[in-house]
Amino acid sequence: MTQYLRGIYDAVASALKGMGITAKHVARKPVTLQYPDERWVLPARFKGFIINDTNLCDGCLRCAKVCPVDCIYIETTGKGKDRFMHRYAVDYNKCIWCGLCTEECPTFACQHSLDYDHALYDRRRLVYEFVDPAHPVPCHKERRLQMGFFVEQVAAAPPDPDRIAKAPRRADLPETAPGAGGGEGGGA
Amino acid sequence: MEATAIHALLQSRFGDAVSDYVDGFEKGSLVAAGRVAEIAAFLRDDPALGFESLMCLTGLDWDGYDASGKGKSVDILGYDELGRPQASDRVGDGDLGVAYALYSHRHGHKHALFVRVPRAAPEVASTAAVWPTAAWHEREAWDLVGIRFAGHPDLKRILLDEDWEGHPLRKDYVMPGAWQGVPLDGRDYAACKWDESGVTLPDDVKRPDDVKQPEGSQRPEGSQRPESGNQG
Amino acid sequence: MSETAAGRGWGGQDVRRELHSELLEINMGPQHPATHGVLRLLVRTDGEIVHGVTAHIGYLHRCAEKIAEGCDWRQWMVYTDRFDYLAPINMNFGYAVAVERMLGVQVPERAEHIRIICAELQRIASHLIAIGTFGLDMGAWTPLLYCFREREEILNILERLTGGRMLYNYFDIGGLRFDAYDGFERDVLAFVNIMEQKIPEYDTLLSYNKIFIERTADVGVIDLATCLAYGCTGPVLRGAGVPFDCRKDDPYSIYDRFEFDIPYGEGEQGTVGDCWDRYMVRMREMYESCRIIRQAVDALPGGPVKAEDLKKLVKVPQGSLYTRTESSKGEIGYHVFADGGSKPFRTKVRSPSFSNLHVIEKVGPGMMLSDLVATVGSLDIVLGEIDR
Amino acid sequence: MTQDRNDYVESVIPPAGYDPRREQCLDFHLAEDLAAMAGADDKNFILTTVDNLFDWARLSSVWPVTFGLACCAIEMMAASATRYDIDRFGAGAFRATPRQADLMIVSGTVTAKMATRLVRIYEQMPEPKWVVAMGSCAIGGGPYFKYGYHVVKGVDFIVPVDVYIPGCPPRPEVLLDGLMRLQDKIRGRRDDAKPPKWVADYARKIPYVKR
Repeated sequence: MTQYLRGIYDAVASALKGMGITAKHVARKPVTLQYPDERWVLPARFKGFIINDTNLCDGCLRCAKVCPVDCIYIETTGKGKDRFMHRYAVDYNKCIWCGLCTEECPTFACQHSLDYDHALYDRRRLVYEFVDPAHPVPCHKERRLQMGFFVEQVAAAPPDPDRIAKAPRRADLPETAPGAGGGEGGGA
Repeated sequence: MEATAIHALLQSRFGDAVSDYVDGFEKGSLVAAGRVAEIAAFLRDDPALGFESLMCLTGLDWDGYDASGKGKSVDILGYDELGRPQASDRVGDGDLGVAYALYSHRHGHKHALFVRVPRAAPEVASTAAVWPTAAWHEREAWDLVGIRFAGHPDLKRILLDEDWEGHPLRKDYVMPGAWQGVPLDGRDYAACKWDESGVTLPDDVKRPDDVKQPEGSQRPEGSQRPESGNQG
Repeated sequence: MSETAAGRGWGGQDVRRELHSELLEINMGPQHPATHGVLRLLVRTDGEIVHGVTAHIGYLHRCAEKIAEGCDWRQWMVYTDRFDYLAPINMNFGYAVAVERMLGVQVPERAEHIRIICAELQRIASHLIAIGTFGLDMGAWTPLLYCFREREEILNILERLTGGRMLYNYFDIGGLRFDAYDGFERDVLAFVNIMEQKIPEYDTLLSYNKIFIERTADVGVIDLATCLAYGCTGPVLRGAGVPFDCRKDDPYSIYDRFEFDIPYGEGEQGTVGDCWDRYMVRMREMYESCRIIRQAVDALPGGPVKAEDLKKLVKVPQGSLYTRTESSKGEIGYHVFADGGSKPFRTKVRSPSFSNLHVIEKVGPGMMLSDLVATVGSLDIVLGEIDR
Repeated sequence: MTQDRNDYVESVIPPAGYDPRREQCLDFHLAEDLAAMAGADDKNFILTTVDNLFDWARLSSVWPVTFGLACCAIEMMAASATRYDIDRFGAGAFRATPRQADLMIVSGTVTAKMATRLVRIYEQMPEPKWVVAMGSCAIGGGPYFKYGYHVVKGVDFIVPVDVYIPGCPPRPEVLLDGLMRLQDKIRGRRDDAKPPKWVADYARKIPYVKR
């Protein structure tokens, strides 16, 4: 009988102790993120959607080869200076955000963006095309120079994972976004 | 105990059943498929050996293994870019095999056993009575590689369903297109039709109405398969 | 317990005959809140008492071993992430160690230290989920929320480190993909300081709660002989009273440099090897992980994080090796067969939960149905790893 | 949580203009969608209002079924836990039975064996019901596309899917985003036609490349 009562006492006492801990949290600042209004501060290395800067891409196919799930489709024609890239697509039906392609890219063309929240209604739109088929991108450096593409070499240094953090902040950037207009993606 | 000593002990005890000493990254013995169970029982019960734990049991398909060490083994078949199963007319050959990794908590030593069986009649004596944990590992080896274990208490598929065709980890396995009305191949979804509810609908896709009662109902009466019970 | 198993009531009468009850086969899962994923337990029961359990697995069989034969050594690392998605780093660790041993690569010191910090952080994160969901199985909702709160902190650190929130792909063969960020040590130490204060809170909330003890002590006892026979490892084996841990007994990486204890079940609240013991082993392991992390952070050297003499396309020499490491669930082993090429010839994953779950068929009969839930919860299985 | 805010770059890069040609290139199904959206205008006023009321009720209490498959299920749990608190959208009541639920979040790889069960669970849900495919595996087989002999290459081959959530696994925020998209859809609004944010991001050029 005493054991029985003792058990009841223990149960109530330990439950109360637990509730005490919970009670401590009442006055705490809530940790909930008010998502659509307030966003999580992403780290510099965050692996978001892949973006390919076709101005820099020389169509070397390394990203497509290293991809474990074969989600990068690249189509090129021609050879040498006349090599053109007709298609650079990332299939998000397969992509697993592993970061192998961006690590491999010698020209920093293929990068992870910081964008991640993009739910949609049509799965077909998950194949992201980066090259306009009407305007294939020249792969060779000289040809790109000729056609007015941007070809500054940034590939010498090994990839720095903190590069995004070291980048100028938005406030430091000029008001009009550089390169939003001409030269982009298409031909000269 | 050294692996060579274990091998010598096994050889003196079992004679022909223990053939070669395997000296690679892991040390072990190549043993005869039919006598694995007795060898296993000896390995467990002998006080000097004391292998009370089976760490791992691996079923293998040696088809296309490049013995010269150049790594020119055969490529396996998969689905192509649009999800259609790839086909090939190559016929698999080469042995199947089982590898056991043993560990003794008592003595802290390891040993490996290797078994090779012909592809036509892959049968190995079951060690499930010696190490109960082998029961599931052997079921897995049967399921994925297709090695039969003689004397296994309940040898049936474990990961795949009972009516699955083929053994996927064989090197010549051709990917299935569908199973019980469930499409397993990919579709060219860019070419799919667009429904107003926002669903991509390939022409030959099974809608839920077609896949109704996908199992259970099709099974013969009185079968021991319990899946049909109590789900609906 | 054994009496009721035979269908006898507490008074000794044959309950089943009196009630005209028959054995009933019910499915627990694959969609069931208490099965921790898509496990299906086929329970033969007589109302409350379980007379037989059959585990049906394979509902998450994702063909990873087949895929291993199709991609090269480095690429398969991303699939190891997805085995135990609660502790991906531990899975990566095992695979990396397996391949490095076959290659004979020396991993740089800094990489080894960061690896161990990550692995132990991940172990804590995994145990937090184990404890939280175990509490949930026992009807305690609040601890789950606290556990997730602390886990989020770990995920924050790992996200800053690797760029991935849950699946990281951070380990590479021969080291790490990239170095730690500035302030990594500070973040880790700050977390460890908080974590060590939080563990007593969990103890008060859950471990020594009378109701929780009643639900878990003396329940689901798995004794040592069963553990060894069924190949149970990790907290299940340690809960049965054996301080066996691959980190100590089959050392890999640089775990032999650190001081830590192996907690094991002593039957404090009931029998040795009951659910409470297994639970408590995890709780105490979090302390030990904190200790290891402190030592690793203190000893963190500078230098490279990748072995330099390694080519991009790894080619592993011919041979086979079984390598095991200690994940949060137990012994994760990779039995790797290589034929000298750039692709693994065959890779078998010996997953801890696979063996740990098998034992439920042995210990299940004779339990009450609710105790079965407790036992499955205390085994802390992850289906991604069982089915692979 | 916030003390290190300055150490990290902002999560959102605001859209700073994008090339319309890019939009054309990306949204190759734009016209179909616009046509689908333009459809439902010829209804009776009162009935429309009642329908709106019902829709409002439905979208404010979308109850998902407890249906975790794989890795993404953990993120689904995280979304229902403290930090992301899915209850703010009225979708926190995870029901253990499909008969009380109207949303199925397919969170993880759908294998052949599970697909039959998934269809059964879907059938058990009362109308109206919605399906969200969460993560690469559920959307289209994901990493298991090439050699996945046991994996269904997209859950939309077996049940109709309303919203796709890319990610592997998606962050909990993306699940919430998907939930809001689903609410939009219940409301009858589908503004998927606008180009994703990252397009703007792309057009703005990557900040760490000097131009």
